[in-house]
Amino acid sequence: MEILVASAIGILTAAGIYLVLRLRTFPVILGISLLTYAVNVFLFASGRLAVGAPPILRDGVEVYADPLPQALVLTAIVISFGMTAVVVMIGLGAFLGSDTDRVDDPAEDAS
Amino acid sequence: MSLATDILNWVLIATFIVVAFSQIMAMLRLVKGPTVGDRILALDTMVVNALGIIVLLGMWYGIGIYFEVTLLVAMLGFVSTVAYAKFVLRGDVIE
Amino acid sequence: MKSAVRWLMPHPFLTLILAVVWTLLQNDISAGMVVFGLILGILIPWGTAAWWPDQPQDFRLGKMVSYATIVLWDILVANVQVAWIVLTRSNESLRPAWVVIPLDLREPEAITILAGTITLTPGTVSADLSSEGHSLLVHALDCPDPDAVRDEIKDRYERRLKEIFL
Amino acid sequence: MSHWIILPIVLPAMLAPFIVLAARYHIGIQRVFSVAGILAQIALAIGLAWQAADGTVTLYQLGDWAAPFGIVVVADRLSTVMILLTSVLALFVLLYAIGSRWDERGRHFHALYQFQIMGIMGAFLTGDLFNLFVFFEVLLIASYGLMIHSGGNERLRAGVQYVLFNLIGSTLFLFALGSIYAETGTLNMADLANRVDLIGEEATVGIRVASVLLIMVFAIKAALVPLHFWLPSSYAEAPAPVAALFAIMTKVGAYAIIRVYTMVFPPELEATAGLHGLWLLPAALVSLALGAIGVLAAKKLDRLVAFSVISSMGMVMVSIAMFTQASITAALYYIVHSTFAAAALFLITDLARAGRRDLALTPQPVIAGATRTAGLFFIAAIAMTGLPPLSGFVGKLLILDAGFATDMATWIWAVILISSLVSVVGFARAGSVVFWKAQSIDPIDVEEGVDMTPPSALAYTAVGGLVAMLVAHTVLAGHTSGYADKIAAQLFAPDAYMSVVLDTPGKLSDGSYEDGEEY
Amino acid sequence: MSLFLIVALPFLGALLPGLMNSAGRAACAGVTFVVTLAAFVGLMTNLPAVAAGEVVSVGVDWIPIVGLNFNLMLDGLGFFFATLILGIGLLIITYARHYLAREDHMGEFFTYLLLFQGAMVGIVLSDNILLLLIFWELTSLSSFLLIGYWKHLPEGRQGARMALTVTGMGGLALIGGMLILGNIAGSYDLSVILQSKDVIQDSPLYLPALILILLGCFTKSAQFPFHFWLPHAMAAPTPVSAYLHSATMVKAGIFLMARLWPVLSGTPEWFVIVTTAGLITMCLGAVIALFKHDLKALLAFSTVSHLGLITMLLGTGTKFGAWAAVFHIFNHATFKAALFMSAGIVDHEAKTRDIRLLGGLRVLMPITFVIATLAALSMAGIPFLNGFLSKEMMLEEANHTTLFGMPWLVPVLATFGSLFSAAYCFRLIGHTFLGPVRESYPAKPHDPGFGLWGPPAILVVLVVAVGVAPFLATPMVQLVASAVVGEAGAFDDKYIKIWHGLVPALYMSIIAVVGGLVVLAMFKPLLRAWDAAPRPEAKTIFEALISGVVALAQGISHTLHNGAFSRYAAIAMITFIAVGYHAWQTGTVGEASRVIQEAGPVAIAGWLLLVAATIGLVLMHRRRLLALVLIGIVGLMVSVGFVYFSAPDLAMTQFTVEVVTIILLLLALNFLPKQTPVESSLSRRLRDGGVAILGGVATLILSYHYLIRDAVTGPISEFHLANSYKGGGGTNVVNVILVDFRGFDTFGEIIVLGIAALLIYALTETLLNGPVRARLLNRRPDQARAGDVHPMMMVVLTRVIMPVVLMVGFYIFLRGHNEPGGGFIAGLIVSIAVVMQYMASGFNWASDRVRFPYHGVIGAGVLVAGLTGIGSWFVGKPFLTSDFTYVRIPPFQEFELATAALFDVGVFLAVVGAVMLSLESFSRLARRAHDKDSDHPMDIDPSREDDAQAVKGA
Amino acid sequence: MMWELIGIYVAIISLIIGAIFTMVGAIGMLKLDNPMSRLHAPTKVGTVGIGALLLASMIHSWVTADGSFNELLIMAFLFVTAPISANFIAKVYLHTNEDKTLPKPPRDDTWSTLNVPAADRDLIED
Ligand code: NA
Ligand code: NA
Repeated sequence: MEILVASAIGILTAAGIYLVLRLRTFPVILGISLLTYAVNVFLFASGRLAVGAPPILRDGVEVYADPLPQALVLTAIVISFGMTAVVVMIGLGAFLGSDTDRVDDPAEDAS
Repeated sequence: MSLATDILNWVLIATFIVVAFSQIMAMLRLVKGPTVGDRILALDTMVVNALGIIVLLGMWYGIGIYFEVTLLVAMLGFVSTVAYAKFVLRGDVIE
Repeated sequence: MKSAVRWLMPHPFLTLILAVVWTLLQNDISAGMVVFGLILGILIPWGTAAWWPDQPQDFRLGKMVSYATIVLWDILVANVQVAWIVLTRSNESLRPAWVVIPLDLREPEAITILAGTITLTPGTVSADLSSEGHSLLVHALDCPDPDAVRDEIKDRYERRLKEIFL
Repeated sequence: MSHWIILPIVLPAMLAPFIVLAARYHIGIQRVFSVAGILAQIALAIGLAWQAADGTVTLYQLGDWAAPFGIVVVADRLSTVMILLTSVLALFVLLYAIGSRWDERGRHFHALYQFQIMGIMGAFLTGDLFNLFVFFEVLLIASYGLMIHSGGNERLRAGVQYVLFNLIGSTLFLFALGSIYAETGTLNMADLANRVDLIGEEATVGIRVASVLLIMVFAIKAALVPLHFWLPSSYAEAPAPVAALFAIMTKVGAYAIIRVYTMVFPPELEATAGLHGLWLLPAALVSLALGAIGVLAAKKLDRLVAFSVISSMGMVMVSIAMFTQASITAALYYIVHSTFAAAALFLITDLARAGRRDLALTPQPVIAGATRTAGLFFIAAIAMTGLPPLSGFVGKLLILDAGFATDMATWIWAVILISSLVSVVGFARAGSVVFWKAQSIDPIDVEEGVDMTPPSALAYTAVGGLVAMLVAHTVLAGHTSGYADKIAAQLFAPDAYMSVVLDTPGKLSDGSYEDGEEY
Repeated sequence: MSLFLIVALPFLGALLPGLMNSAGRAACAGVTFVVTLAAFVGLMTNLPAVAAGEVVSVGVDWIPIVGLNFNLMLDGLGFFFATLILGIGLLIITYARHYLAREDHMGEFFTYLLLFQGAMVGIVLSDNILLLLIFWELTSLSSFLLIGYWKHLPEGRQGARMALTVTGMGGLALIGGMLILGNIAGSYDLSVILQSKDVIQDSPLYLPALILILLGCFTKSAQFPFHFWLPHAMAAPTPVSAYLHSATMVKAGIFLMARLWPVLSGTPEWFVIVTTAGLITMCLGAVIALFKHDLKALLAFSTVSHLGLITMLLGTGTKFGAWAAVFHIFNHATFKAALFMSAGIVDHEAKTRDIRLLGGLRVLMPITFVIATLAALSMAGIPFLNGFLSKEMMLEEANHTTLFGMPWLVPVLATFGSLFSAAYCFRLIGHTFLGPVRESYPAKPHDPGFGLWGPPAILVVLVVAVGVAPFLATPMVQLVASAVVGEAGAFDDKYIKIWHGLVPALYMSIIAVVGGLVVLAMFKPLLRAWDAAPRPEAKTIFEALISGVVALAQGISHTLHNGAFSRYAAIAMITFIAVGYHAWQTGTVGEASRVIQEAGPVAIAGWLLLVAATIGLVLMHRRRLLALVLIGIVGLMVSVGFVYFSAPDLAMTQFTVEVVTIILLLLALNFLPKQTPVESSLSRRLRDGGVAILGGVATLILSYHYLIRDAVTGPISEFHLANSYKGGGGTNVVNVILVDFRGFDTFGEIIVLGIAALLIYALTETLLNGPVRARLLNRRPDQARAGDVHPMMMVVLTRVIMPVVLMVGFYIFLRGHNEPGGGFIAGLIVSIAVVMQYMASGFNWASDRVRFPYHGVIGAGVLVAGLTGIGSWFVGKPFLTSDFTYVRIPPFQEFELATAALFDVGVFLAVVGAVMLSLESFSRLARRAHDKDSDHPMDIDPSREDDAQAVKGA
Repeated sequence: MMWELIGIYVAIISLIIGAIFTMVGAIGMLKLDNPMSRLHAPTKVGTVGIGALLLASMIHSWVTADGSFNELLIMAFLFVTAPISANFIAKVYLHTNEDKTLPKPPRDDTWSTLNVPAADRDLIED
């Protein structure tokens, strides 16, 4: 099981990095989203894996999944949602102003 | 009773496998397309199947608390299907 | 008095549905929960009334129940049929076809229920309305005779719906 | 229960939504509340700094939960000085934003400003690593809003890169936090410091990787080469007051490194031995050099200033990377200096924009008041490049002196001194073109659409205030550097801090709650 | 007068002329003069003490931790220099008052001049070498301002920059040298350092310190090879040249060599470096000076030459050398300042300084002629003028000096230098003042008023007085030289006299003077040879060097910072991986401590789907809609994974966030291109792929590493599990952590969301009020849009479903503390319910019926959460302390009332407000692009016809 | 005991039905060659398939624990939304494909999806 999760993190990360290195805003944002998934799962996994043991207290149940990483990931998901919305909006604003959604700045050399 | 429970467990596992297999087939359709409609359809199906998997997990672990998740998946899957479709139809999802 | 009730409960049927939903959600039929569900059932429609501006359509609840029973039965049968088609028939032997259903119904709610029914039942999917809403476009999975399908739909469902929605 | 410590965070957090709610359409009211809020911040910061001055470490347990189970904020010498620095900077920058009417050129400037302050304050005060992440995000997202304030194509394009780069940084932060929690099972810094001691030498990779991931997160903030690429365009394109406020943001990274790598992963910790020696100091030296090269190479005044920020952060990082008490002292002194110097330069750059088509380093007509601007630029440039008599020089002396005893002394000295020279040449070239050569241009050649209104008195006052801070930091250098030394002393004896954080009882630990049902 | 005040007066006084510019030229000059005079008089009050051999010192701690203290001392050397600085300063101020033109900004000039003066006085009075450094650099800065005073002149700006660059470089070297010196001696106080000769000279760091300090001195005093900046600084107004380049700034380097002479000199290193540099400078400067046609340039190179002479004398390391050096410093200051001022007068009157255009001025400007001639002859080393005396001493010293084992080398070169020195002096007199009067001067010259010729005249009086009566200077030289060598009264004061007998120095002097005349006689052919000879032009070299450095800097900086985010990101990723790898590879890997769990078929299928969707996304990312569908699948599978691994709250959050994100992305994609073009080369993609795979492998290994091991000790969440119910009143531990244990994180989190929404709103406003607006209005869809915008079936369904979804949201909210759910998820659900309505009936129709402004909802949310936290203050508890109780109101069951729930209400409101404000903002962009909006919730509604007919019928 | 046993067997049967129908939906979606035909399979069969699984879950919960009606709610939700989803996907099909076999509506001009706004008519690709 562990290797499945670890490799999923690895594959999400690799895909995320590849897309982040693209030249247009849209795929880069998708790449960031994939990286976000990867890191959320990674952070989640820092509490180790537990199947069928949600941290909802029940009488007579002793074993629970680690709730803390779950809370942290929840916070991280929310924050990255806000960030994604913002970067989409700024990217859109840049596109509407200049008619290109390239990430790289062509005018830099001139400045 | 224990026989019945055993059978139930076996059937549960078999159902898991079937639903998982259905997911993979839906995924194939999603990748294959060829029309946008097919892809949205495949996504819709996968959401519903995922819901099935969660229901099965709830049965397997005997924990009722996955209900909220299931309910949410049912609601939101619909919304996202409509959103994708509206995008293809109109470009603007909210207009 | 009636207008006060209308003001309080713009959509009584919705209130009922919400109360039922609340009970199903709570998984518990205690007095407190039902009362709470009713309170929500009144508050929520009241809060969302602006988005349902039309006066609600009167309908016959009894006929609605019998309609629902028929549809449920049709769904069960239809699904077995469709399953059979999917599993046994080859693509070549299928005869998909478009069926046009001229509508006598006028009310959006009624038309929606009809369209939904068609989608949930045997080998048919409602695909579109005509541009003024006078016809319904239906796709049939295996349909040697579109006219027959049309007549059956009109007879089996639309007629009943017309009786439900006066 | 004293709630003063939490106020620097809660006050702007409440003020900002209040501004959004109540004063959304009235810029005047927004300004009044915003300035009042910052003044209150200064008062709070002075009080807290006073309280911490004798070495007292004050703890505040959010939700009454004892560390490490709940989140704590901690006020010691370092954190209180940082919030004082932030609030003083914030006041002058805010006055400038009002005086230059930048705040009117888009929506929600003041709310975002307050949120930005909140994020920075939180980052300085928190004692919990994940909470630090949250405050990083607060300050970042507010900075995104401020950075693109008033829009414009170049600004938005730079904004996209700025946000994307920081998103990568945030992702890395979470990887680091995940690693730390996986390895140690805690998030509280003091608790973490205890737990890393438990790690045996037979299994160190986990904590080593966690440690470097974390320092790289902070290095991004601190614009350490090669993680600095986000800085030049975003600082150059940001509205001037925003860029000026950002002067403190790079310091958040420096602060975090100082905090974490003196307490949690101190140089003498065996598990993480030899991790940073290889690259941290060289990277800092390269930052210093590359920043200076950028200053010399810049073709626009705002980019020049942005590169000087990289260079000054290089100085800070060189000093931090030595990790001795003397070097941290020097770093702290320099942090205060470079914050004011960079902020002043960004604002002066904006003053220089008046009457100009752009900030390209070409002679363009100058308008009334340009002599004043030129004078301010000269002073700020002296400060930034570390020429006497201003605090930049004092800071440089402190750093050079601290570097004397290290193995890398030759490198440190050579790079610092040569970079200074390169910066001086760069600033002299730029200043002489923008302020001197411009005088050979006939003002009749002014192009259409160029705003000829001279900056307002309030704008000059704000800049003057920042310059006055630099002067004060120089004249009182004996006191400020002496206090920096005390801060460093406290940092290098973290046991007191740790015991305050970890030994203070909270809810449930003092028996105030009855035993409930068992679960 | 206190030394503090002497140093402070010029600085404080500097404010005055700048502020009183409008009071007029005379007032500016007057106040400057008074300030300088005050300082001068103050200095003189210390004369008795200094003359008595005392060292006056004062001090105050400034920056003790680095040893930088404001310590001043006044001994003979300092007194001598301070007198020169202030005394000549007084003359220069008088001269400048008359020299500067009406349009020159007088106040600014005198401000800079006083700053400079203060800095110079500071240098010579500093008892702390770090303090000295500060004043040292201040002279560079203030001279930068003075040289660039005429900002409109390109030569002024270039000269200023060159001076700043060269002296700045030296200053930085000096910083290094001084710090080393201080560290060797254990103190930065001169009084300590001057006692530490042996420690310093035995230190292995002596040589680096020496080289760095000499770099500082040589650049400042224009010694070869740093001599080239000085002539270009002549672009400054002449009073500046006269002040800086005769008496003051260029002497700072000399001063410092003299100041540190006791501890640095006497070693072979010192001797070789300093003497050689001095000799070369002396000869080179003299030769170049001869061929300069600009009077000021000639004087500038003569200054270079004489500074070389003094340097050479200090380099010999003998007491006699030091003595001669001191004497020549004084003499040079007097005649050179007089010469500069004379040159200024010529320039001022004749409007040219080109010697070739001059000649015959003897008749037109007799006073100036006398002054200049006396000063020039003194410089040439003619007896009965002070220059002769010190030059004799120099030649004498040269005779005793053996460099590189060649005893003849120094005397020959010294004579050579003197010869050319005499030559250019004669040329100056001959070609400027003698000869026939011309008709062609740019302006008709005549002697100026006393204001201009008075100051040089006073100096020439000194020149002659000392030249005729050398004993007048003896006490001064005695005093100063003692201070330099650090021993009182060690000199044979009889040496300062005109006639020493027929010593070799006399012959050398005669050779020099006669040779000078011969050279001048051969000037024309020599000039032709000079002009024909290829020689490096220092300015060209310097400028080429600087522009080369700038080009290199631009090459580096612009190549690195080329604006390519993709490369920035790649560099960052590679850095993360490399540094992480280094950390890993230098550490030790412990044993795995956890049992690896079996993976069932469902897990494997889920993994397959996730991987397939991810890889599919990478392969097909160019088709953007498809990419969005695929990322939806990735999100779905991650959510299912969270369910599988016991995290229902996470699954719900992930799933709802996913839907909202996709709607946002779809809203944005509406405007963006629907395809991503192929732009990067195959090799580039391979490179990116390589980086990606490295990163993937790194995270795989790292996460697997942690997954199969336990933390070093039990995680803190054990406490949360144990106390969630007892202390937080909830059984959903995740929720209790979010709203209670770590409620502060959540507080920050909702603020992030709120800011995101405000930002999006603000940017939308900005876009809609800017040039983008017209673009949006004229925008055309990139494909035909389908009819039926608001389909009937959707509208009808929404009417029923939306209330149900709202109720579900309410339910999820209420249960959140004990079961999966909570304010955040509920907020998202409610938002999605409203979005459904938006999608069904359109933005306008739906939002017209929304009762709350979303801004307000966000603000209220944050305020509610914050006020809940603040509420605990009133019971004396910290921010966000929760409390809960169980109540029972019939007919309801017992339920829990927790303050955490109120906090959760804040979370809920903030989330609803933020999500809705963001969506609304996105939609507004599109709304502007559209033509009209419907009054009806649905487009097609046959029942409307009935109504219409009914209306018609009625 | 008896009821529990019956309950378990009913749950088993429901599971089997659910599995079969889920499978059929997936097969149909893969196998059928016409996009409109493919729409039939999952929207209906899939719904019933998952419906059966939900039923099994509900019965199971009554047998093994306190029992719940929650599943009914989810089932209702799926049944109500499935036709709308199908309708939208059909509209997507009509909009993105030109179907020659499509009949004209008898009383109105065209089908609502094909009723492209006048401004966009020139964008229709042939
Ligand atoms: Na939360
Ligand atoms: Na559906």
